[in-house]
Amino acid sequence: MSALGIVGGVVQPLAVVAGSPVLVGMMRQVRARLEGRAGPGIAQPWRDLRKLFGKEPIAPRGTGVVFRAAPYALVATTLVVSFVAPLATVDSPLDPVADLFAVVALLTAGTVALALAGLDTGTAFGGMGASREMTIVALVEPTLLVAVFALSVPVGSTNLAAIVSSTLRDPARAISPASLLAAVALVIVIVAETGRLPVDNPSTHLELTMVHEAMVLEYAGPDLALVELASAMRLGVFLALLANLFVPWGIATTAGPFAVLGGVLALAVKVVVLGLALAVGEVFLAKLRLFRVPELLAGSFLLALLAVAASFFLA
Amino acid sequence: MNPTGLALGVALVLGVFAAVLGAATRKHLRARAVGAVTALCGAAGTIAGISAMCGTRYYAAFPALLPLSGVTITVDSTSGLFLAVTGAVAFVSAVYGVGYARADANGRLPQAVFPLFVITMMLVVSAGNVGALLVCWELMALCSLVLVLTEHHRRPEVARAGRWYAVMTHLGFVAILAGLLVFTAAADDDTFPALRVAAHHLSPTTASVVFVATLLGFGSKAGVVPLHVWLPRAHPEAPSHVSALMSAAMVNLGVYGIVRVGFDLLGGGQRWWWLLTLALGGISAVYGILHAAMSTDLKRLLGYSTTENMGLVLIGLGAAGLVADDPVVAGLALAAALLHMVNHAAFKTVLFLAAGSVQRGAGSRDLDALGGLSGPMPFTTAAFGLGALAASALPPGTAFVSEWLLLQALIHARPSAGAAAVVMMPIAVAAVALTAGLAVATFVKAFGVGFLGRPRSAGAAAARESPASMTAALGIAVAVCAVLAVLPTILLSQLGSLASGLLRTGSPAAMDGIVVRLVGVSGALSPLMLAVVSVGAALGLVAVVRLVLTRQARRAARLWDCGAGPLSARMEYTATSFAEPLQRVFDDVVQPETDVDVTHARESAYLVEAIEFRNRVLDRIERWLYTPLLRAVSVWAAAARRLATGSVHRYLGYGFYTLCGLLILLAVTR
Amino acid sequence: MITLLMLAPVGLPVLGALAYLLFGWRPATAWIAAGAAAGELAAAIGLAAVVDLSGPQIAVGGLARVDALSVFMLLVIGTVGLLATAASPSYLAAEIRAGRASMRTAARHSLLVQAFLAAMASAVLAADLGGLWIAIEATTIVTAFLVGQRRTRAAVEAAWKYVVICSTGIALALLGALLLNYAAQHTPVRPGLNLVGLIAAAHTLDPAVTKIAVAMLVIGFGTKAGLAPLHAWLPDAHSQAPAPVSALMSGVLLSVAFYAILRVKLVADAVLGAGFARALLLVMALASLALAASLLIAQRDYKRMLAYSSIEHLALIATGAAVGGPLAMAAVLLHMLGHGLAKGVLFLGAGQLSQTDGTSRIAQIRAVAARQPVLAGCLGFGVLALIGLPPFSIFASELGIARAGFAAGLGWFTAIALSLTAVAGAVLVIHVSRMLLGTPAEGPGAATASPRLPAAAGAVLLAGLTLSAALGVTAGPLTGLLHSAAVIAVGTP
Amino acid sequence: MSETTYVQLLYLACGGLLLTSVLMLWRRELAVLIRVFAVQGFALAVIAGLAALHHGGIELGAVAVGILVLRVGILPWLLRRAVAAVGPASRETRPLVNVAASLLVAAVLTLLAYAVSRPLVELAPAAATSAIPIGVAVVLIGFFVLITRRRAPSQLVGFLLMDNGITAVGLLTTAGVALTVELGVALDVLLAVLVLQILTGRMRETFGDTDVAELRELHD
Repeated sequence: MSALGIVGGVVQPLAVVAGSPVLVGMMRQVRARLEGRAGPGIAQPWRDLRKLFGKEPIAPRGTGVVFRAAPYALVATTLVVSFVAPLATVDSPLDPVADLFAVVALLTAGTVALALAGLDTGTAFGGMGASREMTIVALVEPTLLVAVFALSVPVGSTNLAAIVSSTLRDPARAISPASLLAAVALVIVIVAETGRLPVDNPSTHLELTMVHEAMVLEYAGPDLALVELASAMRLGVFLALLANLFVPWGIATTAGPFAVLGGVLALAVKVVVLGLALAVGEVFLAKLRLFRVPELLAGSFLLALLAVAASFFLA
Repeated sequence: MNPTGLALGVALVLGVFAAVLGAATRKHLRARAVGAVTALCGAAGTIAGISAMCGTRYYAAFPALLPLSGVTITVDSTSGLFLAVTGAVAFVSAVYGVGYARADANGRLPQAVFPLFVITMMLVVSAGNVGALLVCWELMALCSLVLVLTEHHRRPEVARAGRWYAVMTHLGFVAILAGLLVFTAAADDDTFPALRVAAHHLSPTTASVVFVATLLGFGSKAGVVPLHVWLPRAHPEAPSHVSALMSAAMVNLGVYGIVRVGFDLLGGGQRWWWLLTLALGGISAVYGILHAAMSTDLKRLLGYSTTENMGLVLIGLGAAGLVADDPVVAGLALAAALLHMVNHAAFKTVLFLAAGSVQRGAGSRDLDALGGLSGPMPFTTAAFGLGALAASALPPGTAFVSEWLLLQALIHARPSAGAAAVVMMPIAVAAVALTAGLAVATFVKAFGVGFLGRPRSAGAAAARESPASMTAALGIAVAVCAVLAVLPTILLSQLGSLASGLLRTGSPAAMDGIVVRLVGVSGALSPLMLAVVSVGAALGLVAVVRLVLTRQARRAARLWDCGAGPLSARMEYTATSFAEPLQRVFDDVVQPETDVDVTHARESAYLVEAIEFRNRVLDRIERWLYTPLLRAVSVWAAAARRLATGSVHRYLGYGFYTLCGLLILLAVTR
Repeated sequence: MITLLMLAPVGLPVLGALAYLLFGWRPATAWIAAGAAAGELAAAIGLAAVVDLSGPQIAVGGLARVDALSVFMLLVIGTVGLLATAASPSYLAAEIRAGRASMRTAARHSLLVQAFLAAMASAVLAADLGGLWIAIEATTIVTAFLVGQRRTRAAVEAAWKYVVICSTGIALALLGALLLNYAAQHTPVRPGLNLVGLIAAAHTLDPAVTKIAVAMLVIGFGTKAGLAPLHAWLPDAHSQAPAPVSALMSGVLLSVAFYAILRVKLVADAVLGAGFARALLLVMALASLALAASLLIAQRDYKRMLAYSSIEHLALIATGAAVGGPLAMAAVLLHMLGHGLAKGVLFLGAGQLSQTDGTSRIAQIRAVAARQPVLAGCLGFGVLALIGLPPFSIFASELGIARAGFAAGLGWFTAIALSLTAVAGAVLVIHVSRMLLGTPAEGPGAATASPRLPAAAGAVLLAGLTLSAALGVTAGPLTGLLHSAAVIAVGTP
Repeated sequence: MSETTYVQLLYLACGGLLLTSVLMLWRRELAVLIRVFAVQGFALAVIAGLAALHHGGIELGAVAVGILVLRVGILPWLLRRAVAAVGPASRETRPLVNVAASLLVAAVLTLLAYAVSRPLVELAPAAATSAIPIGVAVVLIGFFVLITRRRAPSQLVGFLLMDNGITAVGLLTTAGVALTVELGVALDVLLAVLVLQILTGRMRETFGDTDVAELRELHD
């Protein structure tokens, strides 16, 4: 456990918690502007959260422990990821946890908690959302694992820090065929996993289409705040991971204050760029029919598989 | 007699004693007596296994037993692992059986056979010669068959399942028999040491025949596709504590057989064997979990999940054999496979026992009729939930560690392992990944639909928690699962040295401390830290939210449900509807049968009176492979009946023509 | 003393037959049959001890000879004979109650069964091939009336086919024996048909003539042993005969006929080398196996099913004999005993079942386990014993045959035989499970409780199964006899 | 008796054996068949008698007498009883193979018998042994009759024809099958025929007519 790791372990969760709602706000603002609306400003998510946290917690009748624990599990898993993954600093405070497989599985665990919560409500919407979400997860998780695998084979390790440092040392690796294929696959699954267009529309509540929102319909007050915070954090973490796996430059490699500050700034820049690109893209995309989504995901699975094959054959 | 032998002997004596108790005691005492003594038997078996794993081998020969063959008992560290797992599962199932069997399986025959089933499984792994292995294998099959048939007079499916099981296991046995006897024919006698010696001068063809035959035979016991068809029928129809034993302990013996013959006796061998193993494993894993995801019968779902997990184990075994040149990675793959087998035993015990409690408490195992059990059956719900977590390869679950290890092994397979390996590894990874994803969906369905939400039937609404012996057994199994999940290191070093012993490499892929740190390749994971950090983060979060952000108490309120009227259970998603999107995705693979019957109103064809929708997911392999086979057999049988038309002239004619033919032959060849 | 011991296995049943001739069948005499069979068994055990101590014995002016092989066969006859005769009283009583038989029929039945036992015992005790032939032909004549005992159309038809086919087959064997005798005439020693003498003079026998003779003998005795091509009488006769007779025919008679083949094979191997008899037996065995397995699949009658299973088992025995060698021969002999016990139990149980249910159609019998648990248990475990599941002894013997087969380089043949056996076993299990398992039909007819299994019959079935299981666990005192008999059956190369 | 006379007579008897066999294939009337069968029995007895005279054995003489009694006397008598009970429908209706084909097959079988019996003749070339093929041919023809004749009595005749052939082979191959064996064989044959005759009666009771080809109730 190095000094850099400890610094990262403190700075990263703070940055993610503080920055993710802003990221979401910024993406909404960009969309609003591009669609010709004024937009609520980039701090609006934070204002929403504050309001929700101030409300009375509700326990809907007929729901149980699972329903109540799910938001905490969701936030906690994301927090752990932001704690261990090399987002702003290249070292991790808990190196044995900062494994790519572990990170992917942790994020999936959060989704599972939410799906179970949806089922626990016993409503038609909850079940519907959970069913759709699990269908997507069942295809996203394999793609993530295979893509991770493709990135790990050349490095010979699934440790995130090792992959990032390896790319830093050998920049050519970032544009290897395996890497590129994996990047495309990852982008698609991240879009799916974070519930963005064209897989899911976070700003709609139409029962024909909604996935994520259907699961969380029964949440209110602080619980809802946690769910909203968590989905923002997941977006942030995923984008940060994506950025650092392929474009790690700027990440802090020493524990000096400037290096760390630079790391955080670089992270912010990379995530904002990616987020804006996503937002701009969303403006021009329509939501896919639900049953077309698997085709998209199958495509990304295939890309990831090709990436693995490439990493083996071209090694 | 050393500690291993002593413990094994005690286990056998206890098992026989329990069988006698089962046959002789009165009805109201029977379950308790058999359960208690069998549990002790299982505990003794576990002790024997642990002792053997720690290096105390045991050997004994009984030439007078089994005419014409003799029986040799050898307990080495490989046997020890399987012995320990079997004993532990038996212990838990027996404790559970005290409460469970009293109601559902308290006949003399099932109660007497249950302990015998346990000891025959122990004997299979302790056999030291081919004769003993075969006899114990068949005894085990016989015992399990009798147990599967326990409830044959209640449901017709039981007899059907029993038939499938009997036929498949019999054919599988013949494959094993043929394979091992071909092997024995090349050796001085049929003991394992003699076979190991013989393996060196076996011709490649003979060795391949031996391996493939035994792979098929043992694979069918492990439920490997396409020989799995009996498993999702037989495992669910057995009483649940027997299902647990079958699914958590008996299937392992298929793995045992492959390990014993492939690695130990044949000493590795040709690459394509392991390629075949890996391919079978991959297909089994994906096919099994896909069908599990579509199943609505809880126990059938678990049965298919067994096929899936055995597939994962086989992937590990295949990878180990494939990269045998690289001792570190091969050892890692083998250790991963064995760890996954142990883990599977642990969580499948939990899941089957919990399913048994559900069946007993709610009167059904159909997920579409369950739900809302977390209130009336809190212990069972918690146990199943933890079991489902363990099964779905999510941290901090049990299977996560072993699948992580398996993926590590696949990642570190060097391209130097050959073109086949290079092609197979990505496919294997894809299979493992797909399996992991589908497993998540499957167990969310099983737990979320089966236990959460509201009850979907009167039985589920009136569910009651199981008696103490059953919940205690569940508790023990869950505890074992938890220990395996966070502290796999206590087992892994043993498995590592076991694997290196089997591969004869001498460089164990050892693990250290609380962190699983791979030796020889880069890779580390600490399930314990992961669990602690996650739980810590969650608790910290709760503290922050409840103490800092909102300090008000929770208020109970009506479910909003978008403002809809009062909820009824019919509005809930069922297991079928939950799996429907996935079913659509894998439409081409599973080919569900759906038919819709629309009844129109008499007055007008535009008014619909009723719509009936049926959706069945049939086993495709069964339809493709077994149905034509069965049809061919019946055609053959119908044709053969023409041989026995009843005409005495024809019958005599057979003799006349044969005689003439033979005489001509003799005249010509003289 | 030895003469007495050797006469006892033949003499006691003859005395029993006389008793039935004089006193008829009634409750007081019902158990004479079992007594005679028990005496026969005891004599066999005595002879086993004698043979073990002082080697082969000759008596009755050289007509009778006993060695380990014949003693073992005597044990088989005695054991299964005891089972069958012990189950007879209750069976006959039930037949009489049901009006299918009279006291006279019962008396004639018992008399003929005794004669049957005597004929089989004399077959294995015969010192020469001629005597062996006569004894085996005598079994046909005696059992013809037993098969046709019921005088129904089916029974008469079965008896006719039985006699015609078996007599034809056995006539071929006679031709073979005469030719062998002809060959023996033209050797310096002129051993006639004496079994030991023939082997001793083997090197001087003309191979070409011996070949023809052996072919005839094997096909001929193969007919009685239920081997293809002249096997077709077997399902008819075994399904129509009264249960105890079916048990005896299937369990012992086939083995006794095969014993004759074993003796012929000894001569053949000594004259022609192992190849000829092996090829002949293998072809016959595989043909029989394929036939039995195919016909078992669509079988509709459970007695015929058991009969085809007998063909299958004899084919397996023939495979073992073709393989040769001490292990295979010991396995063959053990298989004869194990098959006799299992098939005896099954035929007796099937007889019980057809008495209570009034049909031998598989499709018409359901849920026996729920109605008659003990009978169902015996039948179920009997079938499991038959298909070679441990702890029953057929497992050990099949394992032995298979092991010897692979070791002898006959891997492919053994593998085919094993696969066919497996198919037959699977089919048997399916058929029987349909009869035994399931829910008893609800309805007016279901209310009448099935009659209980008579205690004696139940005890016999259980005893047979227990013995079979015990033999499968350990051969115990039989080990020595089994091995010396196997050594004799292997012959001196 | 000179050697030539012996050989001539022997061959004549054997020729009679074969001729009667062929006749049995040719003729359909059961009554005629039985008469031919008796003639064949006589030929057989002649062979035995010749052997007795030639080798000078008393045992063989006894055998010849026994054959005469059994095959010319008792067996035809039994057969006649069986046929008489059948009633007027005693004429053999269409055999399964027509007569012309049957005769052709008989020729082929005789050739086969010659081919097969070569080693038997070569073992001890003599007048008697060179006639062995005829015995074998009679066995084969008998077997053929057995599989092509529908009626129970004619099947019986086929069986007896086979048996005559076997006895002929026995007489020709050897001078000294033990008398006990010979006796036992004769007794067994007699009993077999008795059994078959009784069964014929029972079949008539249960089935009415005795067309063996109609016995097809027991099948799979």
